[in-house]
Amino acid sequence: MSTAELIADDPVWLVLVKVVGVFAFLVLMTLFMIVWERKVVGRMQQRPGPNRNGPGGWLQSLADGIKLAFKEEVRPVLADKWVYFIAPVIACVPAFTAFSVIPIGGQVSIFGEQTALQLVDLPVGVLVVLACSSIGVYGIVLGGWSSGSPYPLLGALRSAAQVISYEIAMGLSIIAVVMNSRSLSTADIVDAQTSGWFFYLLPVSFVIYVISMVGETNRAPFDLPEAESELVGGFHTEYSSFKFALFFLAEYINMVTVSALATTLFLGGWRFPFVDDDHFLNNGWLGLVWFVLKTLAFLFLFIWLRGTLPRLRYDQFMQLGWKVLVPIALVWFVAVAFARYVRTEIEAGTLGAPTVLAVFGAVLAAALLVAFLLPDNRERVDPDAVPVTGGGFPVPPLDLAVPKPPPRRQVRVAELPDGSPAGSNGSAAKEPAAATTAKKEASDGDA
Amino acid sequence: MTPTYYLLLSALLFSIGAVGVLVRRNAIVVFMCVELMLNAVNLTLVTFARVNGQLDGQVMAFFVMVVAAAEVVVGLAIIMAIFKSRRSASVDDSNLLKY
Amino acid sequence: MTTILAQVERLTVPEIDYGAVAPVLVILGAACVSVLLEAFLPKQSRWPAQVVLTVLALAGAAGALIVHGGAADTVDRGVVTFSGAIAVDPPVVFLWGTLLLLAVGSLLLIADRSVEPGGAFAPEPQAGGQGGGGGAVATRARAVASVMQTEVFPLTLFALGGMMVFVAANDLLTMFIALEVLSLPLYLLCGLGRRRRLLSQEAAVKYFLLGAFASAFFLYGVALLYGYSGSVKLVDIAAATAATDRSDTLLYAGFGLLVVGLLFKASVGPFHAWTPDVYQGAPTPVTAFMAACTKVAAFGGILRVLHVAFQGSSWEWNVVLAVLAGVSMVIGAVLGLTQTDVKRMIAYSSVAHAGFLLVGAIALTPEGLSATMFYLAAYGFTTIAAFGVVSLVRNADGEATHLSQWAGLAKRSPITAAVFTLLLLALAGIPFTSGFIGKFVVFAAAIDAGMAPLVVFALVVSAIAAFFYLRVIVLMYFSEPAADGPTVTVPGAFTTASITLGAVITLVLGVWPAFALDWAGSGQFIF
Amino acid sequence: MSWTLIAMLLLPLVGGLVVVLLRGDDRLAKLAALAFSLGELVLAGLAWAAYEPGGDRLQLTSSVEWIPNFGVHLSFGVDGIALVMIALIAFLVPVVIGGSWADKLPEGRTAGGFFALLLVMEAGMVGVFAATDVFLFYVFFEGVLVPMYFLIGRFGGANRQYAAMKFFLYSLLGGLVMLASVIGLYVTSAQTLGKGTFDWATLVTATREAPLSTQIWLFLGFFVAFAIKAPLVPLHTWLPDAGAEAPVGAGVLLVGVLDKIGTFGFLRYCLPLFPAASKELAPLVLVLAVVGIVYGSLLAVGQSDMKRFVAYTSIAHFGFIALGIFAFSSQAGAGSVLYMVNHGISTGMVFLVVGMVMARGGSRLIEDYGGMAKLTPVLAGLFFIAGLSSLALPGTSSFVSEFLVLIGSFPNEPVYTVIAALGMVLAALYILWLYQRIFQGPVRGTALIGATGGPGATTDPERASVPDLNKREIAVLAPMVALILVLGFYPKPVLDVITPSVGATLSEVGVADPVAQEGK
Amino acid sequence: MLQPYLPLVLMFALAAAFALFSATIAPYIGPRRYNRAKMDAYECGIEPSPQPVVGGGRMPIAYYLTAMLFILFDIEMVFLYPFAVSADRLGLFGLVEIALFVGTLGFAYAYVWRRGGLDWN
Repeated sequence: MSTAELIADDPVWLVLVKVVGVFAFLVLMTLFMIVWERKVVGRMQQRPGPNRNGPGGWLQSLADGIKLAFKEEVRPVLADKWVYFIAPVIACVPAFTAFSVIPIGGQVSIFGEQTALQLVDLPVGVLVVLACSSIGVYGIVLGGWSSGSPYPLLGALRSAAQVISYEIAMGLSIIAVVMNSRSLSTADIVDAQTSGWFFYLLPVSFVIYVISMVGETNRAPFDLPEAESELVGGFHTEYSSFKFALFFLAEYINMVTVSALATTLFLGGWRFPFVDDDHFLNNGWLGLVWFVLKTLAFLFLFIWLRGTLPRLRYDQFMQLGWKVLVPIALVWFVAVAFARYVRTEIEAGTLGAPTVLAVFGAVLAAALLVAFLLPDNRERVDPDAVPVTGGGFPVPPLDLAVPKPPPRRQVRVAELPDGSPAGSNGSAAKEPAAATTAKKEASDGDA
Repeated sequence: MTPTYYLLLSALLFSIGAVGVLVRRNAIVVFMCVELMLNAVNLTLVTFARVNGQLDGQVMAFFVMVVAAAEVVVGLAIIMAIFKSRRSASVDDSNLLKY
Repeated sequence: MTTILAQVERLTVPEIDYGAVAPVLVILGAACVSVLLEAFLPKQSRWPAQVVLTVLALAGAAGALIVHGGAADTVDRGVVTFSGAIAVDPPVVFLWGTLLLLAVGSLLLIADRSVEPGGAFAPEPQAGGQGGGGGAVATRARAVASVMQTEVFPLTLFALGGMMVFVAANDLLTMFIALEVLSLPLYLLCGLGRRRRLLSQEAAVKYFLLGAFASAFFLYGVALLYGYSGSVKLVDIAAATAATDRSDTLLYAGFGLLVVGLLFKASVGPFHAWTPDVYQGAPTPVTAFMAACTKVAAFGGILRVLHVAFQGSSWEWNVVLAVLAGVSMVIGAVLGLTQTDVKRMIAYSSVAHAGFLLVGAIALTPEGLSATMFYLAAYGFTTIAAFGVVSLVRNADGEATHLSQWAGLAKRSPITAAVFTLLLLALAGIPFTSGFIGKFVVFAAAIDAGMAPLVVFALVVSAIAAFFYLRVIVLMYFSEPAADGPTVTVPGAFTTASITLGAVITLVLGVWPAFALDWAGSGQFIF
Repeated sequence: MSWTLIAMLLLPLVGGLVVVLLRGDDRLAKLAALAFSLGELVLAGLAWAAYEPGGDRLQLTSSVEWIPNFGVHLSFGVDGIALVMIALIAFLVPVVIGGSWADKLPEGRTAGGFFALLLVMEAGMVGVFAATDVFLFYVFFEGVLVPMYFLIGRFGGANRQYAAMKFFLYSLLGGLVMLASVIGLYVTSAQTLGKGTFDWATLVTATREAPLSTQIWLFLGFFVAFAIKAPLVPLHTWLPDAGAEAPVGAGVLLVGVLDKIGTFGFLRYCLPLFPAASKELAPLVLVLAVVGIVYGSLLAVGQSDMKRFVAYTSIAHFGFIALGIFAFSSQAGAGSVLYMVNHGISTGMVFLVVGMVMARGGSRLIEDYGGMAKLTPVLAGLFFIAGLSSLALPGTSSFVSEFLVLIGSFPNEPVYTVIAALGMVLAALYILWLYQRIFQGPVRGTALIGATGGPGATTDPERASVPDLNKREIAVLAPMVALILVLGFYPKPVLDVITPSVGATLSEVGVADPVAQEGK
Repeated sequence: MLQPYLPLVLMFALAAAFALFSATIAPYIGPRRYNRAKMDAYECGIEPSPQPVVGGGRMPIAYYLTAMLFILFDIEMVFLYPFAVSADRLGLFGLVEIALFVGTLGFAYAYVWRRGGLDWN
């Protein structure tokens, strides 16, 4: 009985239980992650980290969360009201939804009902995760855009560019997994790894996935969207109170999700290594434990990276994504496809002209390599780079008579209430700065 | 779950897109309306594929998506170019070619 | 799930007749190589390399076409390949040949760097500078000095490839893809003008938005027809129209939307709104390419769709299309009268011609097919040469397209004026030019198909349309040249060759059309 | 396979090319043009000699396949009617070239271009008359517009652009309507014969079986084109403009030959191809013809512009020709054809002398002249002869033809004939009055006084600035006078050629000899 | 037919309800002590420079380029996934086709790369 069929029988109450369970799991993981991160990073920096609230300081993040909820909400006057309101929701909802397809355990019995520890098993499970992460980008972009402030806008753009760039590499790396498991269903992928985990069968895919999952979640060393030194707080600079918390939640849930997906795709999901399916270690509820452990390992990787690596410069970051990860992923994909074909043919004993195919593959790989690698060598000497990447802002030509925009398009300037500008300046600007710093402290445990 | 509803929805979306193209003045919004029309078509295709019990319609939807993407790329490039030149994306401002 | 997998299990490798589709493969392959040349060659050597590649590609495609077109099975019936998606039959061979020849003509114009120093296209953006600054002094100075953007070559080749697939597409999905493949590069090409950047870009935006709008209509039509017949293959749709138990609403709605999309591409009025703007704004070589090749491709598609898929239901719709043809002629002729810009005038003329072509296309007879194709070829060459001439008449700001600037041109440059006169007479349909024979064969087919009133109407309209061609002749020959009038640039070898090609074919098809008529009439669509 | 007609077609074309290449040297170009036109005249003589009156319906035939897809042939041949028209062209062109030898052309135009266009037009007109393939006929019919268009537009008077455009559009419109009929003819033949053809002789047998309604529609298509060309009354308005603005030489060819294509077309195409429709619609044509006669004459009386005057007289004359054709009698038919020839000569001559008057006075307005006979007696005399011929005085050639038309028409159409006879009276009025106004009485009018230096200064030595005809001009007019007189007294050679063809045409219509029937 | 998606929808609903609820109540449970400076856009403590209305602001073009590239590659993946699922059944034909597909994309990729489309300066 396949996982999908198991789950399909679920009565509604069981579905509701699972939904609430997953929801609670994610929220708990978030709360845990925040404290854990601060503690681990603290250790790495030879300081204790949070240790006051609750036993061992483990309730620190809960306290922070409650505090956030009761803070004053400030919405800038220039913000686009509705988009500003909906952006954190858009960021948050897909983050929860994406996790639904992750198999977190094997077949179990809940109140007598045989089911699998997975909310839903879809034939397109992996695509659901990718789709949700794509939709999540809207939350970021809209949040930055609607704030009506330059820093969030830039942060949002950076963030979006980053997420979509690394999504390509991530998607390409997953394809090899899909090819080996012949299914997009997450449960099927886990099942396909009973004979061997994909992280060593498909090492290149694994590495690319891990790198791009860090990029995808805007985490250090790829946390450019919120680079404090450049962009204050990034896309959520103008957010406060609960809305800020939602963004924050979304980010951490995304981390959990991509880690869980990594577990599913490459580490055999909830299965214990080296044992049969019937072994007691692969019992359904125990699978939950293995799954959480593996996921935590990935999460620890996130923290570890954050604690050790400096932030990349933006061009280095994009270069890594577009010029290294994507081409390698493409070549790897073709190579895997080729290898699988050859293997299938050999198994079937029908490989007619192996030499021809080998040559074909070699030529193809060589051509692709040339196509991808050659340009870089001459990059510096090429004088005619497309200038759009240069100045950044479009600059009108010197003598261009710009057509007068129609009246309703007239640019509205921030309308500040009248007052003596000089007098209000100092005190006025101080407060938001302080507020943001406070928010920042809440998020960065080691600040 | 009669397919009629899906067809009606897609026709509605298509009409919204078409009307949008005709009444909106911002090139990008017009363009988005076109995309809406294409996606309405996708819905139709998939519905018919379901009705006919075939895969063809779904495969076609893939192709339509590709085409839509290519259109996005080309369209944005053109709109950006004109935006760079005249700092406005309003179709109304493009009046050099009035009859 | 199981059904889907079952279908996949059944997958059989489609038979592909590489010989038959070789011309398309050559063109598309060359386009890809052309992209690589853009990527890897240093700036100075791109232009010559692209020209050589393009010439080789066209020659190769033509060679492949001749080899295949000469084969006995093509002449007799043709080949359906790519699991029925592509049909290479005698009409397609004719249209491919026409397209390739027309492409030679327009590519010569596109490649020319003598008329406008550096070519008619936007220069390479300079490092650190702003590329498309609209008419800035600095930009203009640079524009004169620098070489052109050689991306036009791959774009043109892609568009050409799309056109070739479009006329050969035997199912609507392939047709749609081909439609986009031919359109998207054209949108870009329109915006690449070196002179009058704003105008050029505006043309591109308009063309793009309206084009995308129209292709959405086309696509919705495809979807509805798919719902109607359960397939997008033309032959299946034809079979479905023969059956009686299907929803006619879907058929009519689908057909209507489909045809709107097609007519838009063919710039048949009232779907012509883009034509004058785009013709005027686009760089003239592109306009030539667009006017000639797109028309051929669009009508090639229309012919195939009407002949193959909707012949059975023709009595339902041919009155509608006949009315549209009439409307198109009237719009073209009447609005053409009021134009003051040569390019716009030719654009309206193309709208009128689209009406004439549609008359031939809805005569669903073998004669109508061959006549329409002949007309297409005739019109294409005339148009290319006409735009070639337009590109020669220049003043300090670039092309002098305002009609008043053409006054007394015969005195400044008798040969240019004479050639243009020939072309205008051909457009007007005066005997001894291809235009006359084209009109004749189309109208003969239409009368034969019982559309005599429409033909009489068309003839009256063509008399009206003749007025605005004559007006240009009057200006060139009978008016005194203005003191600060434009000069006629001495064209380089490329433009000369292109104009000569167009003019000679215009004349040859007018005097000795038999071979082309034979070729056009050598066979029927297969499916 | 006879090469005569083909040579006649090609010679002027080659001539046109040569002349255009020589246009740098005015004199050489003119000489070349004259030589080629005389060569054409010689060829016409050969053709005339080779033609056997009473022989085959079409003679001197030749045929080559042109567009096999549509059964189009390059086939040429003449019957008597076409032969005399071709001869008329061949005669008129050298005369016109001589007459235009010293024309003042608009600035920037060369005589070479003018003569080249004349020669090209000659070729086109020969083609029109010699074509025996309907498609080919149509091609020439339209093609001949182009050189005429340029002749008027480039070398014409002040309002030439308007006139050229009007001329072209009228003719083109007619031509396109005819094209519909040509195609219809083809389709009809395809339905009757199984394979479409454009061969005139075949079509004659094929279309008479067609139902009357089809015939009428096809007839109307042809008729409109020819009625515009000929010009019959409601469609005539282009002719006064074109005639007035055209340079004299082109004007002679325009009214002398080009317009005859219309009446020729009636005879060659309308009647034999659609006999039933012709008979059905004859009353319509006759009304138009008679209205044309009266209307043209009346307007001619009222004209103040000499060239428009000539154009309006032509409209009246074409009324006569059309009357003769659609009266369906052999006498009237032969008269009409003869009238076509004579009108070409006499009106051509009127045009030429008017041109000579204008060359001296520089004005087209009649009121600018007066008493010119005193200054230029020879011109006055020749003008008078031309005028008399135009009003069909007995003894001039026109008399014979007009008489034949009226005699032949009367038995069939007495009413129309009587009204038409009124036209003769009017003709006498307008011609003589014109002559009187220009040449009689004391010298007056701004054109002459301006030229002579003052009113009544007839004895002034400067009077020499209004010279009489020079040798060239006399040489140009002499053959015309001769022809007018010869044909006036001895029209038999021409009639011999014409009559059998007219008879054959009428028998194709199915009217054996109405005059004889009337006698029964 | 949509039965398998029900849990997904429920999850979505729960998350949406939670997020919407949180976002809605936020202004009401917190203190409200507004002042003018708080409502301004944040610009590091200096008086905010005049900004165009949201969305009308300038955006570096490189982002558009990235977005376009993303669209293209994302669409490419749309085709690669179905291929990947059924790669084994498609055999040599599928392999050649997908190699051609990737290769064609590679041409464009090389072009963009070579012409500096992937550079951020």
